[in-house]
Amino acid sequence: MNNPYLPYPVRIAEIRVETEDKNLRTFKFEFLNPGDEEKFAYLPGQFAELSVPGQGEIPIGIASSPTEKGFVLFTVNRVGQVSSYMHNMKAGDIMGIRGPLGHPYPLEGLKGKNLVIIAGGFAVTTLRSTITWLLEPSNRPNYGQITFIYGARTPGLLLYKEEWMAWEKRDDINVYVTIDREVPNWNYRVGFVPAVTKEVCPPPENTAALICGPPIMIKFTQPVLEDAGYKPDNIIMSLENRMKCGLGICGRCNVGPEYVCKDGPVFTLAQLNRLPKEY
Amino acid sequence: MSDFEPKIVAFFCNWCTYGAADLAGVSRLDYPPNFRVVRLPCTGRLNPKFIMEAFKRGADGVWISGCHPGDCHYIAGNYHARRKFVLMHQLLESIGVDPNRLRFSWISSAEANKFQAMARDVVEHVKACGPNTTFRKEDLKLGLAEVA
Amino acid sequence: MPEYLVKESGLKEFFQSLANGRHLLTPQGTGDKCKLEEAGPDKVNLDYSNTHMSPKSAFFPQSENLMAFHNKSDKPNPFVYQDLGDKAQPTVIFGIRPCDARGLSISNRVFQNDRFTDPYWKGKYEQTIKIGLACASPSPQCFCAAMGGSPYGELGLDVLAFKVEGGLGLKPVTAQGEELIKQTNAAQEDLAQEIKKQEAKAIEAQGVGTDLKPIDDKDLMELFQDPHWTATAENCLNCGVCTFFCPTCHCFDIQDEQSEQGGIRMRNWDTCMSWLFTVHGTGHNPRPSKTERVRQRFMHKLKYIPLKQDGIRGCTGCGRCVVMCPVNIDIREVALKMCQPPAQSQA
Amino acid sequence: MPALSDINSKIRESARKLLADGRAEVVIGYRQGTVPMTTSPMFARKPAECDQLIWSNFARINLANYLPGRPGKVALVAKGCDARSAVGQVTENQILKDNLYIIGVPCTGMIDTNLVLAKETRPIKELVETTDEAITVKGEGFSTEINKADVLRRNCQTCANRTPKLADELIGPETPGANPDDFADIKALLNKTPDERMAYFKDLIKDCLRCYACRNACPLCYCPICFVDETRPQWLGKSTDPMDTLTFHILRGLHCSGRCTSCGACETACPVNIKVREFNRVTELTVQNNWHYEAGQSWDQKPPLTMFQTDDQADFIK
Repeated sequence: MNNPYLPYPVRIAEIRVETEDKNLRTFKFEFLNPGDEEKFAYLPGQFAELSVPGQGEIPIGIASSPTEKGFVLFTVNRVGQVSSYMHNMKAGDIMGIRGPLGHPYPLEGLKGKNLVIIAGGFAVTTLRSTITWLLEPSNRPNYGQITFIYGARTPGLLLYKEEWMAWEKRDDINVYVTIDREVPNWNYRVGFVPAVTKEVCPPPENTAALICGPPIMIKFTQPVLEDAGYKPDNIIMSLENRMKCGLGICGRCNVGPEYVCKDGPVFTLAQLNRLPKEY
Repeated sequence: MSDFEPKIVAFFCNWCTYGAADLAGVSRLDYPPNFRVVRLPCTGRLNPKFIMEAFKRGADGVWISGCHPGDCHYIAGNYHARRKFVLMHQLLESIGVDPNRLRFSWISSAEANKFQAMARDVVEHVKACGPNTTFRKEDLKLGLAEVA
Repeated sequence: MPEYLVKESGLKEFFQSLANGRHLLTPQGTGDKCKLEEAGPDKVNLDYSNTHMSPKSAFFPQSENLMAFHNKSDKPNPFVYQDLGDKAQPTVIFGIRPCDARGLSISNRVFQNDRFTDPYWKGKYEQTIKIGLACASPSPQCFCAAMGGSPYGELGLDVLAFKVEGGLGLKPVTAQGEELIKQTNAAQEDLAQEIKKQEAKAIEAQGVGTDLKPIDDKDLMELFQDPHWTATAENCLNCGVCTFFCPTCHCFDIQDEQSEQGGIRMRNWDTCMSWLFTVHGTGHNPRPSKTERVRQRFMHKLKYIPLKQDGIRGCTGCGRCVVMCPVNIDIREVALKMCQPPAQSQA
Repeated sequence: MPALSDINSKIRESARKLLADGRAEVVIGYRQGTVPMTTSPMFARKPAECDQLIWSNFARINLANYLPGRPGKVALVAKGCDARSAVGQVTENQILKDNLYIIGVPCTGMIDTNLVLAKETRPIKELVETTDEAITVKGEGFSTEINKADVLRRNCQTCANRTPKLADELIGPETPGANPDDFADIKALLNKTPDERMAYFKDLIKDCLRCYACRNACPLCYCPICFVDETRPQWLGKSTDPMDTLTFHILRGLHCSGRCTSCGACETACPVNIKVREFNRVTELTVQNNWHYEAGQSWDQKPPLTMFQTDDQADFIK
């Protein structure tokens, strides 16, 4: 029987420092055992438990897209024991990943729709996965207009710079990158995500919004979308809670009867409106 | 047991015993190397959980040393610490920790000779106690063939 | 399936034959010392109200090693976690009260949920034959009937045993249970009417309590937002006793520990009463005070689990939390508050 | 000693008056528990609610536990030990003295349910009578009278402070204290070998579930984050490892030293009947021997670990 607690062993292939405060690093993992990559078949929006032997596990959204073969990417913020330990690990070190866990963004059901993708800070990870997947030539024709709004406090805290700069040059995605306050030599937008959203978000007809960001951003962006006429069914969010098992068993990540790990982390606003705000 | 070399965790006040250890070294005073020193700003900083952590992880002895009463860099840190020491000493002894495993001393930064003597005394007594087998966390049984 | 009877004189032989190469756990000791333990078949206590702790630890130990790794670079697979297995062994447990058996079946649907199967639980659950002992005489804290169970309930059991004049009646519930009974000295005997009679009497003695249907009917958010929770939680100490003793509490923490040669990953019982249970890495806590945590526990038992498990309540009425709670928070009183319209529940 | 019912009515009368006068916004007392031999803490805010307040042989939990950080004026129904805990909390600045009103109940000791269950091992269904001398418990086919003196909690057997001397009012006449704890068993223990002592304490806590009910029931344990819940670093493993468990009890013993009033709430709360107080008794003995201090005996004394004398004795420090 497949043991869902047992991580797939992986080797750290590459570590990239993402932000100027060095608190975010992107880890590129390669599976040690042939065949594990197929078993780890995932879709954008899912997460995995990163397992450091002897230290513990942390649930992290998958930043790579299933269209990128041969590796998986995770961007990890230095917060607790495991993530701090990971920040001191080197390329070549062995650890584990367990998953994929949770449900992906419902991209299959969103076919034919316009998408507005709103990200704040380092919560952009699974949305990077989503956009990479959407821009794949075999997937792109299935969707309408794609708008990407991405904000961070300062330019140095924006992740995946090369990628969004490349997306910006394309004509099949509208990219709006913003920072909180004006700084010299900044050629993109200045202002908070809700304000930018208000200005650039497409009309709600046949459009769905995917949002991932800090609670304060979500708190102020959600009314902007609702005012613009977005239905709660079409506002799709990804939640976070403290997790351990990732399998809907250990009991701590529940929001009402739903486990963020097993039944989420992706919920529509319509679903969340019927649930306690315990996240 | 004669070749038993104990592991001793030492908590030294930065302003006195730590300096005494330095001076002993500079003065080429010979003392046993069984200590892993943790430098504290003052013995008043010593939380009882530090002692427990040391023993739990298998230390054979713990040695705590600070400034003589009245000489505290922070005026009263070691007076407060002294009361805590009385409690820790009494409680751990009552629970069955050999008092020779938990030692306290006052050594000023000038007392390199006292440091040397005390270091020898601590090691000698911990050696006499033998390895710490009862007041520590047991080694994990991994249950793996590779390290059976 | 037909019922069976073991005469009082044959009880020792019966327990011996139950073991038959398997581990046999039976109720041992009296009062709050009563435990399900492996011991001689002649010391089985059949007059206990219930075991001190629920039988969940036989399937879900308080601390269980899941996997291990070693750090020897010259050996195969360094730093790779390897499964330590479920350590399940063929076992018979005699003397699980019907409330606790019901609890096991509820936990079983969590450990083997719609998406994942917990192999450590599954192995032990499937290798254990569960023989219940019906409760002819309820204790003051008993309320299984009010929660939809019965002192003679069969859910989660392979065999239901019940005391009869001069011996022990046995009612097989599953084929596995019947198979086991056939290997013992129990003889077929028609006791169907006897069980019905005893069950009716036992339920009457317990008193059915108030109908808790209003909780099922009320909307989740209405129950959640009800103002009574502050008062309900006010005397809670936020210890974890209720959760540790509860037959359906299944929450755990996963922890890694290291040694010189490697390390293990283990799981330990955890409790939703703890601040640490839900606190985020950022310091934000979705359930920051005891009010939210107490609400979580009762909502989980009485609303969330029924929503997820076809209406079956997550409390089985064993009453352990009622007795063990240092401040006697009684889930029956809480359930009544949840039943009331908001205006009255504040009083 | 007045009958329990007289005490009940006096507590209620006092509580009603305090609420009506605005002297207290809430009266913290006991109400009848829902199963035999239990009480439950209750918070009376309206005079009508005061009718539920009771006194009992089972009023064991220390209600001072609910005081730290509580805003507003509060009245507390308290035994001798509980009142001392409340006084201790005032000296530790956990609650303002002006906000606290102690309804002191001279106590005659509380009953240890575990001792009752040891005396009457058959399933008890009902507590039919409870007086200051004896209780009668009933089960199927039996009714047993048990002398209160035989089933008193250990801490109550050696309680010299049964009357809450610093209470704002006393419900009924003072009660005589028992002979104080002479720590004879602790002293005897010290005469054993270290290995025997270690074995004794390890055996004492072998059933510990790490539920922390002792900590949570303790009026001294009000730290916002307990050391067992600290994660960086994490001082204690979360399994039932004996050394981790022992560490918890040792450190809790140290944290409570010079502050414990032997109220026994920890032992009452313990679901597996561990004599948790043994650790506190060792430290209390040390505190009494060295600094002649007893917690909660005056409003203005400073706890021994917040102060020092320049000539404190500590011969073991070389």
